[in-house]
Amino acid sequence: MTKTIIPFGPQHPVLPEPVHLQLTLQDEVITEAIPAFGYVHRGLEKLAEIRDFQQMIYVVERICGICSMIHAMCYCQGLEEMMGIDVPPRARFLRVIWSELHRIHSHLLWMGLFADSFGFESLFMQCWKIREKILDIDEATTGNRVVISVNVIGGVRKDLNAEQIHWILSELKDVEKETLRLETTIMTDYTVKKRTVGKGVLTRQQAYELGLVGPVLRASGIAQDSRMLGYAAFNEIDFAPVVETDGDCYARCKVRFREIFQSIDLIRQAIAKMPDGELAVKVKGRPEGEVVSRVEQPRGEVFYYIKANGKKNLERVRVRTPTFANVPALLAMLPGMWLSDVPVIVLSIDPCISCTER
Amino acid sequence: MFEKILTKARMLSPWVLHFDCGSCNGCDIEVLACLTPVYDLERFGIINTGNPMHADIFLVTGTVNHRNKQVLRNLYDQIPEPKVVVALGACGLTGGVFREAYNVVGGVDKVIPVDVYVPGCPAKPEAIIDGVVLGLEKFRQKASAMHS
Amino acid sequence: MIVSDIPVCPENIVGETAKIKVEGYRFVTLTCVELDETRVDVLYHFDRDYQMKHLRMTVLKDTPIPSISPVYFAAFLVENEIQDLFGIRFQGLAIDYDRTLYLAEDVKAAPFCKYVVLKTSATLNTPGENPS
Amino acid sequence: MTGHVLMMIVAGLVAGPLLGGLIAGFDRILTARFQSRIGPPLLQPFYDVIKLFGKEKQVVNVWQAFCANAYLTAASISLVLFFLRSDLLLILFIQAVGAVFLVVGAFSSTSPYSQAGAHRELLQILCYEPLLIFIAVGIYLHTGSFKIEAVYALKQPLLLKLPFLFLVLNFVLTIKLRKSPFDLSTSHHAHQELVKGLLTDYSGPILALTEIAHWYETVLVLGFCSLFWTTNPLGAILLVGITYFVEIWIDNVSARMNWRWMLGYGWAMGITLSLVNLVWLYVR
Amino acid sequence: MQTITFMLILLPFLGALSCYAIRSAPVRSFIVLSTGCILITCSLLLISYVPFTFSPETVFGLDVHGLIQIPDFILMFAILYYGIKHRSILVIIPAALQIILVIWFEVFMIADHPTTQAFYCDNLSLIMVLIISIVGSIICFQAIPYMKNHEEHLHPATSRQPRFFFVMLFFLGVMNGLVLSNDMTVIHFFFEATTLCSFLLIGHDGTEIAVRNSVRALWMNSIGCLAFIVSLIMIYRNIGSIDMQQVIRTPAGAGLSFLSLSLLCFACFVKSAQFPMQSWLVGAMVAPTPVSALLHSSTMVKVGVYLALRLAPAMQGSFLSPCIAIFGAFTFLAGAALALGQSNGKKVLAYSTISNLGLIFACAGLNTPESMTAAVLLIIFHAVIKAMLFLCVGTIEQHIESRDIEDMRGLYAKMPLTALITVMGVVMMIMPPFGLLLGKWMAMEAAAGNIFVIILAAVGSALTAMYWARWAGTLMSDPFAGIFHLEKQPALTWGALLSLCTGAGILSIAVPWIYRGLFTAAMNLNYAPPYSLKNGILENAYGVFAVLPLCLIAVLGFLQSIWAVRGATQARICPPYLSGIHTAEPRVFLGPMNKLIKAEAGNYYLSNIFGERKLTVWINLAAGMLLTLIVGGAL
Amino acid sequence: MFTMTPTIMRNLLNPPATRRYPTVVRPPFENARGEIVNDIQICTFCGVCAVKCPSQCITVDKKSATWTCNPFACVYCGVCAESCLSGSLHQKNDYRKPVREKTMIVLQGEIIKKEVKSHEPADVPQE
Repeated sequence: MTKTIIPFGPQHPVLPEPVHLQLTLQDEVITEAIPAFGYVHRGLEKLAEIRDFQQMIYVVERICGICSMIHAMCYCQGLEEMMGIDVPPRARFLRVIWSELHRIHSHLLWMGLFADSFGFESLFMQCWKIREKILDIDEATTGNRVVISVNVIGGVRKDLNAEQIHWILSELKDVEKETLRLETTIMTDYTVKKRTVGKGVLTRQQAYELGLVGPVLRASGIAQDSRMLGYAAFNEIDFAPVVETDGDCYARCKVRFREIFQSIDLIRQAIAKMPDGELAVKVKGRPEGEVVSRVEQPRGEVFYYIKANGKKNLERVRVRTPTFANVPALLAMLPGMWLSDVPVIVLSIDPCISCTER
Repeated sequence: MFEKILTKARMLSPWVLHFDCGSCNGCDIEVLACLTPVYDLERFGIINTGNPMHADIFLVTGTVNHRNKQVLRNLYDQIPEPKVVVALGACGLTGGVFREAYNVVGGVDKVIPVDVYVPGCPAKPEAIIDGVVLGLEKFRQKASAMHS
Repeated sequence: MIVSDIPVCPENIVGETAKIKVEGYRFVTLTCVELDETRVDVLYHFDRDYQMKHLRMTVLKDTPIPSISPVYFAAFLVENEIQDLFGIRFQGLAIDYDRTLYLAEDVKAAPFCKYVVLKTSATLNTPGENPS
Repeated sequence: MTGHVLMMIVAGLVAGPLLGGLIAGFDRILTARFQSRIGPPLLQPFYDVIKLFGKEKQVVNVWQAFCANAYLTAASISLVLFFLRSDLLLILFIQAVGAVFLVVGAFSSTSPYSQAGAHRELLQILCYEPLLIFIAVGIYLHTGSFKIEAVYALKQPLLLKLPFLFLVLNFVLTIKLRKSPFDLSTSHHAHQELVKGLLTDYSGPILALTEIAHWYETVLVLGFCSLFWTTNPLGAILLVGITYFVEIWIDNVSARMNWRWMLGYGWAMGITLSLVNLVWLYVR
Repeated sequence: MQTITFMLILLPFLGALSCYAIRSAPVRSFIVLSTGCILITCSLLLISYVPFTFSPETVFGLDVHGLIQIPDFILMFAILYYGIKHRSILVIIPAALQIILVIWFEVFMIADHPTTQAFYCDNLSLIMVLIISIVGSIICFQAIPYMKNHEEHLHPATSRQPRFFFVMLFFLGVMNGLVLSNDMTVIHFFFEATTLCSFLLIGHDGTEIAVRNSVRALWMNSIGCLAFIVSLIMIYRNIGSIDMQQVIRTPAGAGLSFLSLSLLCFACFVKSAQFPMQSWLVGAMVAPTPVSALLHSSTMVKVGVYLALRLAPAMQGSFLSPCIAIFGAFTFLAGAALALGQSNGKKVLAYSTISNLGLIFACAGLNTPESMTAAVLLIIFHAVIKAMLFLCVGTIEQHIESRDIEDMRGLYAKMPLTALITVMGVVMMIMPPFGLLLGKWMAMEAAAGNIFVIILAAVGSALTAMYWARWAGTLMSDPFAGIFHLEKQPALTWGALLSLCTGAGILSIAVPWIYRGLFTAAMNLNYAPPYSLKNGILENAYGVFAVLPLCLIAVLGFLQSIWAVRGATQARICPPYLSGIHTAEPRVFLGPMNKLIKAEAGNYYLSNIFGERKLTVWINLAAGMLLTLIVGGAL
Repeated sequence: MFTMTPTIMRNLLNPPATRRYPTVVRPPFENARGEIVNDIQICTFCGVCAVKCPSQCITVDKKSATWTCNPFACVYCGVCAESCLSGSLHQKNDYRKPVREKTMIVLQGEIIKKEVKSHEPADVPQE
């Protein structure tokens, strides 16, 4: 039989990031997919040797421009645990607010890219139009649209005043309303369902054994959400992981879509419960020891391993990002699918290659 | 006469190829944000072609590393003249915060000639628009140099 | 803080992992830390219901380690990564990138080992040329 | 007589790029407005094409130049024949020549993207070509002739007699205009799995030729549309306008499908609708 | 006139015998060349005599009919012998039955032999003669270098070329005899002779598969012959004549039974390899390519459609006619669908032949002046272009040792001229203003009144365009590598390819004149000229095809495009898009694990939908049902 | 099918969401982190900014009283401005404009005679 070998990426318009998939097709049906990485690999874990542990916050923040704040939060939490620092309550609630804002903007961004992957351009535009509101909140409160740099070890750098909180709540109301309008399209549209339902199915068993994380895992029916660990202020807020059971691209889409509303709700709760107080405590001494830190990113659980030996520079920083854990799922999902499903399936794990390769 | 129309058309229809050359996604999503309703680059006739063969302006984000430097060069070579390279963000200009990392070659200009530098981390959409507009000036010069 | 870790050695790692899998743990990742010139620590992290379990294995750099990717397929990626970055070899990988996962031909050195000379700044400044 | 023929030839040759470009510009503005954007100026397609002519000539295979020229020639001739009110089937066949040459040009590059795009285009041709023939046959069954002239001689709009075939034509139109859900082989926005599909390796002036040829084809298929209301020029314009608006609307409210769906759905719906309409005409 | 007729029939026999007797390669080449040249001259001379009919005087008290009886029996016993030799019960039964029937018919039924005109030639026959003599001879010429190469490749113990050329030349005579005869028993004899020729040539290579396929062809065609003789007997019983002209003047139903006609049609279907009897033709592709070109595309399979066209007037107005139209249209669609699923170049050609013959049958079935014109045009152009394509594939096969389309990817870089000629052939198969498409256009317009036929034909024609375009594209699929060098080929191969190519082109331009010639006094009986011809524009009440203006534009467009290509050769040559990881090597990219990987682009053969295994069963079933309807309905 | 219709129709009937950027410029947010400026008159060349900068894009030479910044390596985190002891460094709320050529910002201040309490030496990487 004839076969087609397509180099999918590193430069490819449906994958904004450089990753390569060597696809072997037969009449557009995939028989083999081999990924290749290394186009974004910078080796920034190694930078810990030449940047001190405070500067590393800004380096790990730039692992990924979409969930930058959460990377920094995870890193700071790890060091705080290692150094025995108690973060002030207000700072913990502020971290919840900003991290959930990041989740909303990330999910909206993903929703747009996902729509674009199956050629639904107006849906893409709509999602990104809504997303701009979140970016405005970010910029107004922290000074930057994307890489917001609010975390420091021991707390946060910026505060929200009453006026800003009021504005955020009203903006969120708009976002909620606008997003809700897209519900029928994302959840029920014939063409959307045709392109997503039954594509890239992962059973509960498969998803668990592949070590998947985040919405991909939750779409396969497993209620695993690292926020349940109760870091930051999540132990003081009510929520339950969003779970779907179909395990296909459609289910992943539904999980993320529902999580947008969950996040809006979490922000409202956090704002309601946020106490007054300091933003950060002063850091004394230098870190020493070994620590593991986990938080939930929009894409799933991010895992930090930090080892320090009392010097200014850390001994080892190891980051296992959610996409890194989800990549094996691609290898399980792609064979047997169609070429036109490749973008849909690849985007359904919400890949962040710069996270994966660091 | 035709020359004049051509120059005008060139200024009004710059097609863009965006290549993420190892960026953290910050600049990439800002580039994409430029295409979306709030910034709407298509007002200037800009289309994100995603294909070097059709592009006029090459938007590069991110640090160059050892694996993708050849990709960058290949793509640059595939763009037909006249063409303009716009490097975005701290990483694309110098390597930014990752300059000293072991797998980083540096800014885009280490591999291909860059015409416009857009600073920022990430570069704001307004800055990207400014950068493209600045690139167009260069584009006009290159085009007239090509004809003469 | 990592408080409890179970020491393992290359001989029993695959068996231990298989046991952990039977217990219903989810594979999280591997971490490799260089200890000194000859030894590295390889940590295996697993998770069940938000509780983590860590295995610690101290090995010599030049000894191949049995891969756990036959047990947890997902481990192939991180094992390949460690191969690239530390120069350690894993045996029995589900997909073996043969130390080309991240690094291009021109940087074949294992960059995370401190005893490898980093690129000099002179080579950094020659545009478009291979620094090797 | 000869004067009239000459005039029509010139009209066809000029109308294609002029109308086609304007329609494309209007299309882009309307699409942008649907997406809450401002969109490019109306004349943007012309700027694009002129610019492309000024680009460096760069080819992957010299046959692309041949094929692009052949595509343009065939597309323009088919429009001229339409203006001359010639034979419908003949126009369809000539239009197919252009489409096939475009595909062969894409095949001549070894990029798998271009090749896969070419295959998809062939499948698209496979999908719409029979449907177009059914429309011609429907017109024949009603007017007793394949000549467009006969349509203009009708006292009653064709739409009343061939409503289902008009739906089929809209279906074809969506494929032909490369609109979602059928923008499989290539699309105006390149964010698809095939980069730019069969246009991947066409560039510069050669790409401009294919763009102009596409305008000719757009005008031609919209011309077919206008045949369904020939009794009144206003009616024709209105019908074409509404049809085109509907096309853009469909483009904006649907995702891209795969070719399997296109073939299955297209043939099932197209052939059923055509058959109903044809049998109806036949029995009457 | 008589001399020419005899020359056309008997000269090939002489040539064949001397080829067999004189075992010297140069002499054999000379004989083949001279025979071919004389045949071509004779066939051209024949044009001025058409129409004519005559019966030669008796020889030893026997007329042609009697003369033919002896070889007829030899032939039937030969088939029986081969059936016994290959232990094929399927051959033995029809052969034996045939012998019995022929003896019964000849001895008991037509003891007092009715007077018939032995030879008859009208425009239809003339066209067939021209095709056989000119295209057939050209194919024989090309066979000279081809077979030389073929044997060098196979190394047989003794050269089988004498036998090969014996059969080839013999076959030309047989074919000429068939189309010029008027006596149906004589036609039957020649009909049978083509079967034997085909059998011998398919099995030429002597491999196991060749033998198996040749036996299959033999039994299928024997059944066809059996149907022929049965129908002959019935016709004779009905109207007491075996004169073809008399038969077709008798309207069906009035005197002539439907069953006899439908059986005759069945014989035609078998000979033209219509579904469900297509497998012999597909299997015949194991033969050396000149055989495929000569027998299985341009001439022998045309016998079926030729007879169907002959019989068409008799069927006018009867239910048989639309049935055949639908059957033909169905074959057109089914053949195209199967061709789409093939990657073997010769199989594509085989299925496309079946498909085109189906379209001609559909035209015969539609039975209007337009459709008859279409059928004639289709016969002419299909014969020329298909022969050319077969020869191209043969040439290519000897060069790249594969007949798979996938292996022909980028052939343009290796064999530029052959690839170009092949592409030209493809273009002429599917594009206006070339004759084949003109014929298709006429067929479509004629079919518009019949919903079933038009739907089948419309879908089929789209499928046709798809597989041809795919092939043409594959041939050109290569990065441009500067100036190309013409490949080396024997002069006879070039001559054959180029003459067929230019011939098809010139004939396309000459269509208005052909059309005019077709409807001089000689075109069959009831058909009035369907189109008016003005300024090279064919027009009737409901359609218009501007032949000459379009040809003019095509030529201009071609020249302009060539000029564009010349311009493009100065352009920058750029590697194809491979997501930015192409290397200096064409088509190679740097893939995972730093490996160099060749980007491949296999064609879509859609084997899940159009695969041979999947479709054949259903198509055969449907065709079988249609056929039962035709034959059964006649009972 | 067609479920997106209400949304796109609303878009069509309402004015577009586009900010007409070059013609209409939205005022930047108050505390947006933009371009770095150093009021060299006040600068004490203490070098804190150079030490703290995660991107290591600032070099301070106390002897010659030069403050050098590579604005193209700056990541606009604002750490330098926050940690500036003298208050000479601050961030504008507008972004840095694109340029054709890369140039370093080199600011020459007055050489201060008085010894300032020395800080840790700048951790300059191998480069």
